[in-house]
Amino acid sequence: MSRKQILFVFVLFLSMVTMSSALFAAEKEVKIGVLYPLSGAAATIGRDLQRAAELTAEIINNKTPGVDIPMAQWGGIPNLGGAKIKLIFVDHRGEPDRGADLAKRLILDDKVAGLMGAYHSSVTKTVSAVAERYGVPMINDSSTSPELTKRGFKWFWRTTPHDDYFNRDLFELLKGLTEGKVKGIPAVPKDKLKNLAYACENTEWGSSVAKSLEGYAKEYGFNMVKGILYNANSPDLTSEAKTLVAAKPDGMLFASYLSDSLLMIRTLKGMRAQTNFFWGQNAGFEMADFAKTLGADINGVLTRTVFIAKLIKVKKVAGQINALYKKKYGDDLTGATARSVVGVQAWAAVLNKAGSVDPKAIQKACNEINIPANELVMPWAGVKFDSTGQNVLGRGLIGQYQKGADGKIDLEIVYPFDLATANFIYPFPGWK
Amino acid sequence: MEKVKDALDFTDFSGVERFVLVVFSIFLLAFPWLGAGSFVKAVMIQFLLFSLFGMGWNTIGGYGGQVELGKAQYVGIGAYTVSVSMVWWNIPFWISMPIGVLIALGYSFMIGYPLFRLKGHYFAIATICTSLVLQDIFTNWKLVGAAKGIELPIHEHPDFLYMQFKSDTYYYYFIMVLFYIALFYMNWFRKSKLGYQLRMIKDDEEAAESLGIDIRWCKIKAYSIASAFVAVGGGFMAVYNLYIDPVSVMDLDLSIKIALMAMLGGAASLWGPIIGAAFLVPLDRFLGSWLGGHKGLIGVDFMIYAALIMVVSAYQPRGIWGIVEQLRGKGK
Amino acid sequence: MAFLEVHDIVKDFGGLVANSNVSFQIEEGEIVGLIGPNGAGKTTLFNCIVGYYSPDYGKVMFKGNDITGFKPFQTNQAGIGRTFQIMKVTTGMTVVENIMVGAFCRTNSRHQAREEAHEMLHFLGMEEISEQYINELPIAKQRKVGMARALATKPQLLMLDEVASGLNHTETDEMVALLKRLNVEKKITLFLIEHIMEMVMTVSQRVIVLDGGIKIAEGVPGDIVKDDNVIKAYLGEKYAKGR
Amino acid sequence: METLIDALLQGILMGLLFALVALGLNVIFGVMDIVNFAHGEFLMLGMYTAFFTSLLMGVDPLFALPASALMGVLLGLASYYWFIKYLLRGPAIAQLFGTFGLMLFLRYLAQFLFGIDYRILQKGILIGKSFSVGPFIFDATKIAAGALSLVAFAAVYSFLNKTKTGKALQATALNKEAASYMGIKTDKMNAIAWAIGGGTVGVAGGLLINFYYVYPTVGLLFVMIAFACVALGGFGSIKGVFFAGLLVGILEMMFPVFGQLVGSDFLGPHFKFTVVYLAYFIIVVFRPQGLFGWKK
Repeated sequence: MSRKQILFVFVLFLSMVTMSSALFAAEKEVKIGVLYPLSGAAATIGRDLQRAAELTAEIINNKTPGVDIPMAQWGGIPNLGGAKIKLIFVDHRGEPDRGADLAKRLILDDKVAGLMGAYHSSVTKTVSAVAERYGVPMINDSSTSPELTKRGFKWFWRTTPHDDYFNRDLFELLKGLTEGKVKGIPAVPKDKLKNLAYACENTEWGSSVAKSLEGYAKEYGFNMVKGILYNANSPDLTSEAKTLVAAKPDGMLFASYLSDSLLMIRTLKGMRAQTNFFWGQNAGFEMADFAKTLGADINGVLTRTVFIAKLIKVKKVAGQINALYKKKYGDDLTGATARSVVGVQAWAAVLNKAGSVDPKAIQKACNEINIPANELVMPWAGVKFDSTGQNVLGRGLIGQYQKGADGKIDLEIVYPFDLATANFIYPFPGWK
Repeated sequence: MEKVKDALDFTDFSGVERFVLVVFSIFLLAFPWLGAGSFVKAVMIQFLLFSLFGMGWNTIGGYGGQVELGKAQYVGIGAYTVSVSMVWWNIPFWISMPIGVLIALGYSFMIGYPLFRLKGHYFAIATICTSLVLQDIFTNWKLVGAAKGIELPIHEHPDFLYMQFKSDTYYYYFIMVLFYIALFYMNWFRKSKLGYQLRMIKDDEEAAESLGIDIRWCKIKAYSIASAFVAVGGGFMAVYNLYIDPVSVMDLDLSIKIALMAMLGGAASLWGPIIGAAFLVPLDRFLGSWLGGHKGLIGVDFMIYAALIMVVSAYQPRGIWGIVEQLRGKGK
Repeated sequence: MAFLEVHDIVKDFGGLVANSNVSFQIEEGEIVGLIGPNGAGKTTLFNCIVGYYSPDYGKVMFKGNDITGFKPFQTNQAGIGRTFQIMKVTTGMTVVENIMVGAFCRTNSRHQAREEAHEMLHFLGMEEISEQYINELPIAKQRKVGMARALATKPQLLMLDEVASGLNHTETDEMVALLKRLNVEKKITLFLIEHIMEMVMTVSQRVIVLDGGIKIAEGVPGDIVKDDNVIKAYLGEKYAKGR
Repeated sequence: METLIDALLQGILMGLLFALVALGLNVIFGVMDIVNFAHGEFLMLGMYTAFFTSLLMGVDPLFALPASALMGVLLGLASYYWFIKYLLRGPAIAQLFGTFGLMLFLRYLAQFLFGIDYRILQKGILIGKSFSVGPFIFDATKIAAGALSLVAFAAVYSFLNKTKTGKALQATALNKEAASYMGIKTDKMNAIAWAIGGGTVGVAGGLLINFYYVYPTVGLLFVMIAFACVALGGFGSIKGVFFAGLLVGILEMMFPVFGQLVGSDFLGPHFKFTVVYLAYFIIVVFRPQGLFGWKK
């Protein structure tokens, strides 16, 4: 080859490189770092969360017919020149220090515009501390420890209601029960459900739920006759269940992860435990595997949640996104996964409002954002953060597992009363 | 003075080893300026931290030959002392960290005295049990945050007294200094009376006793030294992560990781724990970071990690350093 | 007051009486042999004195101090050294390091310990093996390392457990010469358990005979060989075989 | 009083199962002086075997027991011949970490193969059944598990004491060298120990699946308790591990009841295993060879 030819080839090559990079540049991206527990004890939940977040990003990035929210027709973030949301998933395995290291990677190496995650409140604590230190916004979609928004952070916002909301919901429901507000049954005299007992797993989440339950019980005039904290990794929960049953409460309240919730219900069933109602604080109780595994046994069991598949009856967009999710992965959305959907939605809305990936602009947008209720899959009044970063428009649901006519177990909404989809089953009908 | 000289004296190592040490030291010093990403920097900090842990474990586990699987409780003591005293009384790190070490020392004497009545597997399992008991207590102890753990307040501006910096570089240099103190200490330790006596105990307890060595006391001393080391690391973890809970600083996993790294690198050798940490920490973090996000590959990183442990322990029980020595035709 | 006094030692292993009311004395500077057939309780007696076992009854006095129930490291610190019949063959430490551990009993300085270890190796004529590992050495050398290690703790009384077993004739002779040198040059009192009669008889000034846990004879080697009880219990059997 | 007796009975049932899980660990230990960290993973694979056998072949989980026992035996043999054998050259600590590596490997292999879902059997003769005797209610599955655990113990005990191979195994456990002089092949004995160890824990897994769910890290829950049982009873003692298992079961069940009786929230169920570990520590400090140990 002559020198000219070499030069020619070289120039050709160079121009191709510039052209292609220009082409790629047209496909603009906004990177959001997402920290979920993709392996380890909570891997099942992490996997579902990841699926939901990915699906939502797809809906926003590509014009999706059949989903009636403006976002689904964006095809990228309009105010960022149609930039696509790119979620970078990392696996923190439920370890706070690993989460912190990964957050640094996302912020400094991957140069993400912001963070989302991390499900475990403990990991969210370290991750948000890193975000705070580097001045990078973090929108937390799925951690419910009330303390997270009580730390005066400037770069931390949370879309989901926290545990205090949920625990109060329970007592509102009980109050409603005594006042005859619950769909399908007459008022229940208060002394029939005055005495309550709880069993909460003894990590950060369970123990703060326990504390909050005790507080609300006092406030609403109920009597907490027994409270136990237990180790979720215990191979046997017989003595815990016995302690509960021995207290003869009118209602049993739980904060359990999946494995221990299954074991607890099975053990209680084995003892033929009698009480008027069972209530689970989300997590284990509202996971798809809970109903799949326990089947008809849980007819009548209550769980707090933020999303129930039955919502599609009352909320169109929820039905549409749920259908997409179910088509792809075979399950309905749950409280956990729907929160992940809202997390991505919130990010999209915030980025669009900010019109820039500058942290300051995002911070401003977060503080001013107000996503209307009809754009969310959740039955919330919207997303609007207060000065602590907590979404004040969120609210929880209480669902009840009910055996349908087809013999299948489904979650029905029983609280809030205006959204109720079925008659309340009370008292607990007994074990099958 | 003689001790300091001994600590800085590496002349009994081969020229190659000393050369590598110098190159490695230059690398460590220059590392933050090499333009590595922050995740790599975080991994380096983890590496130095686990080297520190491993060197501590090496006193009792390596030189003393005792299968010690409960070091996490001392990480926890160090971390909790620093956190609690910072949150409650606003005590600076430089005061609370030594207090933590003292508490760890006291506690280790208390536990070590009955513990070293035991031998072999009874001992190994007892170390696990004591650590689990302490973890359970902290998990339920409301005063120290129980399972919720403790969050350290974030200071607006960098604060040397409380070891709060914005950039990881400061933490990096701090843990590096600790690492070198530990390295020099270990270099002295292996040549000290206690070091020799421990090696004798490991080789032949009966003979050691006949040579005027109070075996139990020696073991307790080594155990306490190891505990002090990891308590320092625990204190660092608290200010570095700004959040601790019983799982992150007291879990059995952590105990095993500490022992595993030292053992895999080569127990009873000065370089062993460092080599072990240099292999396992990056392997753990990078594999986890690369593979963790990929569906369908969940668990593969652990399988690789596990396979490496299996191969080394079956092929060369003296660890990676043993393999190196074998290749150099030294030892057998 | 004798150098080492053993009074009425009784040691019972769950009904199996290993030592029964054994008493004897050793004077400073002596070389005393302890013999007896297999299972006579020699090693048990050794272990009772050194502290691996604590005797069920009886008393051990060393230089006028009661050392009964002392731990082995305490008896060593008091001035009693011992060797083992079987050296654990380990690769952890070199010969010189092994001896240094012994020297550390009396010093805290590494340099002094190393110096003393080298002196000891020099005294035993083993300088050339100082950097080797014990498993690389022949058994005679291993024994010597064991002795060197015990000697490095500077004992006044050295108790040797079957120091000549497994050695060939030349090696045994060398060992005998070495023991005598130790006794004369280092002024160390020696107390040895031995199986090989010939060796004990040549080296010991006095011999104690155990059988079935009971002391059956004590005296100078010349008398012991003629003692009826001893011949019956131990020699008799052996001589009978020989003839 | 009634609650105490109830707790005692439940404790015995649970204890029998703990003992069965620990049995295999102890047989292996007795013969080879190795603590097998991967024991819990054997249990997990035994559970998966029973689960899939029952699900795919449509048989009752109780009849899937032979499959999980077989799985355990094969697993034990494979581990021994392909891996543990090579560990024996090294010191105890290398062996410990070797089995730890095996544990991680099997655990994440299971995660890779079976996924991370929790699986529990829905159908079975005994599943979900319970019956009452006087004021006490028993889970049918737990009664069956307890009974079969007794059978397994009896089988292993008589195997060790009545058969020639069993006696050879004991001889090896007592003194490897002496046994090999007598013409007992250590290698073969080791393999048999691993086969028994794997087999019994496979059975335990098959029993457990009747009332417990299986997921890749399930082994960890049980193996720590098994460790405590083995060490408490005395390494290498079959009788020891049996009683230690019962003790742990009873302690775990009685402690919260006791706390309730004295009206203390502090002595609640959250400390039930803490008490087991503490009991181990205290007992072993006063009796360093465990309750029934004969090994130094």
